[in-house]
Amino acid sequence: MADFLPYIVAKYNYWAALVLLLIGLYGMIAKNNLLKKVIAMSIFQSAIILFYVSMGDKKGSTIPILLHGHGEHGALAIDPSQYANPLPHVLMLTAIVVGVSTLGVALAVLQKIHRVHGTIEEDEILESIEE
Amino acid sequence: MTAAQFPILILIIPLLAAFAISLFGGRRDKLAYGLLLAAMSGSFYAALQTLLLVLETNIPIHYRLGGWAPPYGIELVIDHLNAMVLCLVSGCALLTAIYSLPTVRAEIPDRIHHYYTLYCLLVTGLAGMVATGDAFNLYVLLEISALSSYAMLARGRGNAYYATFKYIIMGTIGACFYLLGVGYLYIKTGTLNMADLFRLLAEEEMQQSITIRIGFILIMIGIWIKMAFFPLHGWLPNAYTRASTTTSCLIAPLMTKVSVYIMLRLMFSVFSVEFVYGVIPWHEQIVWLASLAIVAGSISALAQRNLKKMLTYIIVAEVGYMVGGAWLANESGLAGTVYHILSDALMTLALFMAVGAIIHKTGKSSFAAMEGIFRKMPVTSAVFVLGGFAIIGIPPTCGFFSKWYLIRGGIETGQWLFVGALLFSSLINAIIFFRLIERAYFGDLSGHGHGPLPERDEAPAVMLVPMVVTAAALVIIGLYTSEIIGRIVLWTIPAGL
Amino acid sequence: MKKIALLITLAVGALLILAAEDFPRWGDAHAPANDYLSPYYIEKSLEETAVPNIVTAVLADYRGYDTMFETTVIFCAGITVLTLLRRTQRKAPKAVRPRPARQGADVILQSASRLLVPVMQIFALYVLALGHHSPGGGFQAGVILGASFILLALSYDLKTMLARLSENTLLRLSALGVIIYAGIGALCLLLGDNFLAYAALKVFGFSEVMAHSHGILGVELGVAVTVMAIMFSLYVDLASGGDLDEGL
Amino acid sequence: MEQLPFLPATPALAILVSLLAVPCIYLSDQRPNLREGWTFAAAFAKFFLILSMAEWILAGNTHTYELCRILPGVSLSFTVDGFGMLFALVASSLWIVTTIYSIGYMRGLNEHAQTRFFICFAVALSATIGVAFAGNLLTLYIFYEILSLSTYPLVTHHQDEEARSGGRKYLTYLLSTSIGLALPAMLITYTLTGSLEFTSMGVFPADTAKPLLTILLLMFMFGFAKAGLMPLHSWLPGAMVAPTPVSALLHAVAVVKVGVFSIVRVLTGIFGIDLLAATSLNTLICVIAAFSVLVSSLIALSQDNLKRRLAFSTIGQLSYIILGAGLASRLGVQGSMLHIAMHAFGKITLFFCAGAIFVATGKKYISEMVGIGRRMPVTMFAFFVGSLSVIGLPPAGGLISKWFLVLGAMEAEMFWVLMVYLASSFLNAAYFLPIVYRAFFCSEEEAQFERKVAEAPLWCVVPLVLTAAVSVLFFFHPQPFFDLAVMAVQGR
Repeated sequence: MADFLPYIVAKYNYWAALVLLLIGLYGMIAKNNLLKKVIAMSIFQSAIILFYVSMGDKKGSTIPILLHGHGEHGALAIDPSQYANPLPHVLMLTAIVVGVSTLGVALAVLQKIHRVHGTIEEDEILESIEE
Repeated sequence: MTAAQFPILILIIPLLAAFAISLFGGRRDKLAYGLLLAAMSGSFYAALQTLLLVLETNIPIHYRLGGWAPPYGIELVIDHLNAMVLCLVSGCALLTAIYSLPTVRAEIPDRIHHYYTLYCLLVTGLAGMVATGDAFNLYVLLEISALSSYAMLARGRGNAYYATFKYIIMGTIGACFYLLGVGYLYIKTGTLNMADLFRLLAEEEMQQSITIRIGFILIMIGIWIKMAFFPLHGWLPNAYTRASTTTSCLIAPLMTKVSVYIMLRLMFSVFSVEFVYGVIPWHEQIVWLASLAIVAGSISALAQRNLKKMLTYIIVAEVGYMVGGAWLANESGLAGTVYHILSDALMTLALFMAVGAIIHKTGKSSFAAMEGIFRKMPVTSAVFVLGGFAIIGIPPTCGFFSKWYLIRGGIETGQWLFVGALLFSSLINAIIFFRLIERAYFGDLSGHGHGPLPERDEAPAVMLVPMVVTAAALVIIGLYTSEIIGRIVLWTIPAGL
Repeated sequence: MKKIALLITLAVGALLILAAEDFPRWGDAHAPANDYLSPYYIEKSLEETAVPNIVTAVLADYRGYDTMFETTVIFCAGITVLTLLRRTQRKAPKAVRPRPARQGADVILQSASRLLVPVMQIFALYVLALGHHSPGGGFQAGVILGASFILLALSYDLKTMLARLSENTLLRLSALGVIIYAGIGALCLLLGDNFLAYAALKVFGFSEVMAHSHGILGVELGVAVTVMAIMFSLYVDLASGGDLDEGL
Repeated sequence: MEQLPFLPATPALAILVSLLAVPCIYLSDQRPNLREGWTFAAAFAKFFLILSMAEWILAGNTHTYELCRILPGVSLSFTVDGFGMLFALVASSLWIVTTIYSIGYMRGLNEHAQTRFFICFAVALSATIGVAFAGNLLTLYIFYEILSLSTYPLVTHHQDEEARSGGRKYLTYLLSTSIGLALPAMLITYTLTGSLEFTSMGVFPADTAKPLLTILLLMFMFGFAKAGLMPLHSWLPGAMVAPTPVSALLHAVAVVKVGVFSIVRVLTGIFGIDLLAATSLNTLICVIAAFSVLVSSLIALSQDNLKRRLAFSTIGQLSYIILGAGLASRLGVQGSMLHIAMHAFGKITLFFCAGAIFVATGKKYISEMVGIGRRMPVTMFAFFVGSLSVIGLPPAGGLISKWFLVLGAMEAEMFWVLMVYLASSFLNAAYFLPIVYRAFFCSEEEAQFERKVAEAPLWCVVPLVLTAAVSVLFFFHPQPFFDLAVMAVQGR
């Protein structure tokens, strides 16, 4: 038990992402309302983004933009431990964009479904398909 | 520009063509069509040149994007395996592009140029996934191909929206699992380049790390969802059945095959033989699952009364072939899988094209459409028959030889369940296709063949030519099996197997 | 269904909890993720690309290939939504519209947005231009620009806005942005270097490092144009259900 | 090495020549005479190509031609040896005769889709010769499958409900056995031994486990279901819905003999006679084949449809051949190879007769043929000669092969097999001779035909007289086939 708490605390960024991820996953599978599924999908993607970004963090570091970046100081010694890891940020910028795009497409399809079936409840759609 | 630039041209030509079509294609359909053909031909030419280059030197081509050395920049790595798959992707895309115009005009009344834009983007995405040597770049391209395929599938015949929506949800779960898995690899290794990951993951500490193992499992599940591996296949049949003809001709042969390629790539270029078959002790169980996939897919296909839906279930079974072959953990099985990527894509393409032409001409997609087709559309039905023979695995079509290797792999490892499943599915396929051929041949159930004969009403030449080419390829590739196995497939077998 | 979903979720959860066992501590500067590639980027980006904002440098140069496809993804989403929702020949008029019709013009709203929009747009250009030195860049600028148009469309109405920025223009702009990006890459190709290797741009008289810097600016511009156009186009299509008659 | 007196690629050409005729036949769809001209040209070309190799083979040589390496380690190759040559000669010479006959038959009945008929026939013959010359098991399997598929349109030629169910049964039996049994057996063999070449020593190492060998043996024997071994025989009577030329050539010669040929090839070339004898697996083969011989003969007795009776007789005769190979003695194998040729000529005569009767009178049932000898004396005399050959009575070729089979049984000291041969010969006589007897000798009131000679068209009668004559000729002059069979056996 004594080891357990530090273990939990040491990775709490991860636990937060995990909880969000599971909420999203559950929602995507279980929800009957398609719009809620889309929302869950967004939560799911955000959880992964959170996970990535948090792993690039370093204690006591700042954003990855070089201080004194211009002028004659430019080439002065740079200490990598001062700056957060830029790579996860880059990756997640891409992932955010992908997420937004997927969301847009999903919403468009959803509008179409609503127009065709008159509902966005999954069970009602299935009924109307069977008819 | 030199020969060294061919790898990137495979992707860039369709990409730029996509924008060109969206800008200028709106004026006339023919212009959009012409641009599409030009782009696909260019891409195919570049892919062929790349393949020849690889075959000549037998060394993988590394192409540094932006000139940055990996692992800092992104690179394309083209070896025997993906050179072959690239040719396959661009070749199938070219054939489908030629084939597309009549059906697209009939089924997609407006905004053909946007449809063709998406077509190009999809091809770019698929080719990019195959060519890349970077795990995260793979994700981005996966999403491009996914998004464009959502759009193409949704513009299907009748009510395709609900099926597409399910596909979006499943596809996103798959892609996110993959992304999460890559995150796990990144957190332990700090790199995203595949070769670099391979080097770092070979270390003893990494081999034992539970994070890496679970990362691997997540990646595999993600890819399996994407390739519709049983029991994660639920989204595929509905989505593909309702798609328009050209869409299904493009997506059905390529999507699952590219996913299988990605699985192989990740198994052997990111992880290693020892890790995949040694550290993860489940390869036997996965082969059992694959056998189940084959049996379930075949039986479901047998139960269908709609041509396209039947074909989609055959795809589910074929995915089982390839996953099973890859996890047999021996050379024959893997060679069979790689060869089956090639042959299955072509036979699926031939069948979807033939069925598309039949639907185009008869307006029906149920089995009733097949009645008397032999007289009405002799060439189309010949293609259909040949494609069916390849699926059943009748020599000398290429389907026989891939099955040959897969069964041999099963026998060598003693996976009798898998061998049985393969034979079972061959028999079921034989029943399925001969039932259809019988209908096509005899015509109306009550007729005696001496009544008035149906008029000959063949599909237009633009549809026939690619169909015939594909069907011919089935036999030609079958006859050149030994060449293909020797010069390409055996090079893809990782060391240590 | 709910039970199955719960079961799957719990199984995945258990798997992910297990995976956490040999994670590095949060914020550990010497975790592999922070210790392998990132020091190179942090130390070398200024030297090699003259861009102090490391994220920008990595985004648009080291991993510029990713970003090009990311822009393509947006373009693709725009086209997708458009093809899904828009039909040139509509067969049946739309069913019951849940939205109440707008009564008259809202003076306060319109005046405020007229004041705000120029500021937003200038700020967007600033964000774009200063992406090298501070948080910002093509995506951010594009989103702000897009937001300014959406604001206009909200406070006036969709038709007024579309009269100024028509659907076709939006489409052309969105394609144009990606063409700028891919075109710069292809230009490098034509100049004899690899795709997206900005160093080739030094034929225009820059030093190699500055060629990288300008190359990055160029592609950021492309990104901004596409993102702006697609942002607004997504809004237009989704808000009007594809009819382009009235917005929210 | 001596100079080859023919092109090295001749075996491949002999196979291809009828495929080359296919487009020609297709294009001359509207001109029947030209179309049949192409078929004749192909048939003669094929026959002479094969004949050109015969002398070389008879001189005791074999010839191998490798077309391409289709898989690493296995090539698409053709080997011409005594056994293959024997079979190829029989099949190709009978194709010429059958072509003459089918022209008479098809035009006589004004059948539909004749072009398709001739195309499929040409493809089927290609496949048959391919099997005959196959240099390894994979090549054999490939042509075996092509034969199954190309004959399907022939079986279902009439396109009615009966043809449909016959065709369905045909494919179900042939495909499911070849895919389900022969293919895995071949793959297991390849995995175990790494070779699919036919060698007289067999490919299996001497220490292969006997249960495994037994299973493989059974898989091969039943996998090549074209041989009609019971209980996988019922496709053959079903396939009798086909037009008679098809039944005659394919179901008396090409298809069924391909099945038997494949089994004998596998027994002699993959297992090796010595291995079979050493592990006494040959007894198993004999038991299965003997069962088939007796049961099918008994069933044949009860059939009233002439073609069905002939079909069951064929099943029995095919099992003779397997039984001969199963004796695992030199003379037995020799006899079974000879029987392929002898039975082919005898049985094709019988089928031709059945077809001629159908063309001339429209009768199918034996009970309706009382006194038919008055009307069609030539046909029924040929029928008599054919029956003699199948029963194994002088002066017809059937006696020769049966003689060697019996000698083989004695050499192998399996006297019960001898009894089987004798018993079945009696049964053969019992189901054939009454037909002939009733055709000629019956009282006036029983006779269903008038005393007026009205034979089938000349195109039909000439071939059947020809084959009957050849059957008799073989009795007096069996030398070439005899030599080929001796060589095929001594090759080991």
